[in-house]
Amino acid sequence: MADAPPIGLSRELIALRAARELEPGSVVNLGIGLPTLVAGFVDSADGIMFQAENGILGYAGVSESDFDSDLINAGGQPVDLVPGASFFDTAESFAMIRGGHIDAAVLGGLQVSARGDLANWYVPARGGGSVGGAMDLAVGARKLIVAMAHVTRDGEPRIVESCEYPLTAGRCVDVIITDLAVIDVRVDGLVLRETAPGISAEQVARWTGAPLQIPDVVPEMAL
Amino acid sequence: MADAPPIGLSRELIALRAARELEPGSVVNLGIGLPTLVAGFVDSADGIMFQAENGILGYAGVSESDFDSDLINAGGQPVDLVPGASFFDTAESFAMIRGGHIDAAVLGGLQVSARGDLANWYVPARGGGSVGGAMDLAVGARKLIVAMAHVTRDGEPRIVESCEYPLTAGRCVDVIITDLAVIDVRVDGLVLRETAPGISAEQVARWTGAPLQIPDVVPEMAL
Amino acid sequence: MPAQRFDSPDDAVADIRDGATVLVGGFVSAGTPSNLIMALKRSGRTGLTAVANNIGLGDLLDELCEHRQLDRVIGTFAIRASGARTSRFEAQYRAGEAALELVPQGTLIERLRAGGAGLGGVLTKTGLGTMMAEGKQVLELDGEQWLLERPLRGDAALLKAWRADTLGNLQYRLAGKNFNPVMATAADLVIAEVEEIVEAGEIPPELVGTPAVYVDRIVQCEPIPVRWEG
Amino acid sequence: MPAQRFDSPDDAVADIRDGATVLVGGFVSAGTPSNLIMALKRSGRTGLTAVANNIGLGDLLDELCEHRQLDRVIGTFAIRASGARTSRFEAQYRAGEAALELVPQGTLIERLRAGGAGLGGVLTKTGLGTMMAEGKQVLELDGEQWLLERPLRGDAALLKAWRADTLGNLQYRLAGKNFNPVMATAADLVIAEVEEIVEAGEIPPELVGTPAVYVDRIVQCEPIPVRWEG
Repeated sequence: MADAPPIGLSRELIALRAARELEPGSVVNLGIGLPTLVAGFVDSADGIMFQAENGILGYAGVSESDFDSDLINAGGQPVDLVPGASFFDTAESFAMIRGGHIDAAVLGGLQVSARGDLANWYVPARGGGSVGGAMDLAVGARKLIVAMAHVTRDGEPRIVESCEYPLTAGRCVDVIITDLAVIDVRVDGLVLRETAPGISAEQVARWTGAPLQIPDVVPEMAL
Repeated sequence: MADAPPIGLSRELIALRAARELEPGSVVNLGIGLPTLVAGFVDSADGIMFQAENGILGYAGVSESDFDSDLINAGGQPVDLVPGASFFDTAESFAMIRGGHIDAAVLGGLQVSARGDLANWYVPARGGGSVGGAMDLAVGARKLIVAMAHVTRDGEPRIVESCEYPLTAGRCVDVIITDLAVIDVRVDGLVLRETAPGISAEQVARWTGAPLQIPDVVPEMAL
Repeated sequence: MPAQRFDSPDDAVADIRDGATVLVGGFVSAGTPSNLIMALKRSGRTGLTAVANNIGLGDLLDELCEHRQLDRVIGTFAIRASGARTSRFEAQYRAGEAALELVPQGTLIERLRAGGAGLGGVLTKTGLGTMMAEGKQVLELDGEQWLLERPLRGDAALLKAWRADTLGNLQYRLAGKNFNPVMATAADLVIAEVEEIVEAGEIPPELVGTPAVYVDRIVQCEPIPVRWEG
Repeated sequence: MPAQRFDSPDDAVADIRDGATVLVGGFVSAGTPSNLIMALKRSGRTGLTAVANNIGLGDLLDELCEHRQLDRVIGTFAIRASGARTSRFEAQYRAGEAALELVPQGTLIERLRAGGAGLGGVLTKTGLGTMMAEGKQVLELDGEQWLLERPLRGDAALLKAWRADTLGNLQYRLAGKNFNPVMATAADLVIAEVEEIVEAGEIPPELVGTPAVYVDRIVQCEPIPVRWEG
């Protein structure tokens, strides 16, 4: 792979596109890192309730005001609340997550396989790992959206036939949103749904490490 | 058994004697029926906290004031609260009970065996049964006090070699308090600790359906 | 989704089907959804399984037996050992017209919690060596025995809270929580009767007993007073 | 028994022994018992196992690594994939001087809950088919697979709440609950640092987050501000 991957969406625009994927009125958990940005791109009129696994239902996004050490999201960032928010302990929070009460989760990814396996918690070269609530969310969220860069810094595809990195959970991903494309994970494999502005379906396929079904018409993302 | 059992303590005095068995500052659950009366006989200076499995820690006893349908003990009776009371749901309540956080429970009994098995929830002749929290309390309370009449209405011993009625739990009873006696359940069997006023150790043994160790000196209950 | 607000308890329970398993919150008089129970009675649905702490202890659940709507009760208090004040349910149970699955109270709530929290079961010492263990799997782990109890869920849950906000957050008062918060997690359709509906934000976040995510329908009702007379 | 009131966090943790397993409440900056952690550091105890959501994320738990007091951490966040801002713990982990048992957050809290609630284990789908399932029992029940996770308890628990009353009831503020209420149930000795101690009855019964029965010791401390800078 001597050629360089195309320049796609910024992290912010990936987050914006992921935000568009959320249903009005739904309850959504956002992973640490890029997914956290999603909260900044939802329309408050849509009534989306963000859940933080440390015990909040109904935070509005990262707070611009003073830091209160007791009012943070799962990434440790200060947050504001929406009217109708509630607090609870970790046991209740994960009962909510694992019991299937979260409509959607947006998580980061290291690799996603053609059948929807997710690896996002352990980099073998670094070891140890930090798992947080990722495995619980991958198993428990009704819809799992992975938001990530399409390729690694070294230009290797992150969407692969089979994950080499240790799994977070098997067959859990529903949608992959990257700087290049929106890809649905279906029972019969990966299907290209949208491309980023200026990116062709062929380019997406070129930088995807697994078979990708390309419908006759693939619209460009509306951003 | 043509002779009649002796007249022992009233229900109220059994409850009073059971109340004396409770440690100051302890957390205690009272079963339905006779055990409920125990709350009326503790000294409030002793700081005993009564737990009701429907979700109260720190009720003072049956209330004499207006009935509030949301403020009842496990027997459905209205209760008053002590300062420092708290409310919680049934899951938390039984985590407290089964996790070994209740210092003592006072339960009624149908039969208690020589090795401390308790039967108190199911009368075969009636069937069906009502178990409530009895099995959980029998397993979870650190100290289990059974307060009951020494014999049945037909004059049959309730303290037996082996329970005929279906068990609540095995090897769970620590102390039996009846209208005739206080009996400890030890690893080597039943030991008479106190007799009711006017009742002899021999009378207690006569109406007990299992071997009863009688120490040289058996004091009369101080009531 | 925000909870849907209904004007009458009858409308709120109208699509519960014959044969449904219905979780019913409350403990005797506390936190008991009496209006929803009576609406279910008026609906005429039959073949129901009720999961509730108690039946026939001053609660109105026994009303569902007047026209034999209950096929089965899963609960902790049903047939009183004393024989005092027998219930309609008891008569139907004795006639073989209604079944009873008696469950220890701590096991009942943990089975419901497992059903709502995505857990596969409960490992407890409660019931070991008793009739409750008959036919159930016992696991030996590090030399200790544990009874395996399976999760329990309902097609619908009928709850009672003090207040709801328009999103569906529920606030309980005093000992009104009991089974309600866990049952809210363990049914496909969760219906709460409340004494008052307020705007989102009026219930302080620390006082929300059931977060809105669990609640599908709310209906404001004047509470029906009930009391156990022993 | 009513909770015992201590004047200093050092006195409150003084009898935690070398080799103890210590549950540490908090989530990054929220509800984190920083004064008790620093007192444990000053105590010089070694060979400790810390059970905590995170280490080295702006919390002060990493301070226990300065003099190698931790043999082992059981937690969910420890080694950051990004490699940014490595912790003392990470260095000791890489040098083989400290062990790490990484546990999914939902599994960690349920294992602690089982330890505190007298349950024999947790049956979960989380971790099935992953490294987390290695060496663990998988149960098949009605055709579904469940990973069996075992209960977890501590010799001591260090908690942070907003207020305590003299009996030991704890009130949390905002998202300060997190791991604290469950850890309160799962240790032999439960010590809470609080910002204020009030008379029994001053915390409304509805706002008690940890009932007094669980709390052995309370100590009033000025909170140490901590923050995760990412």
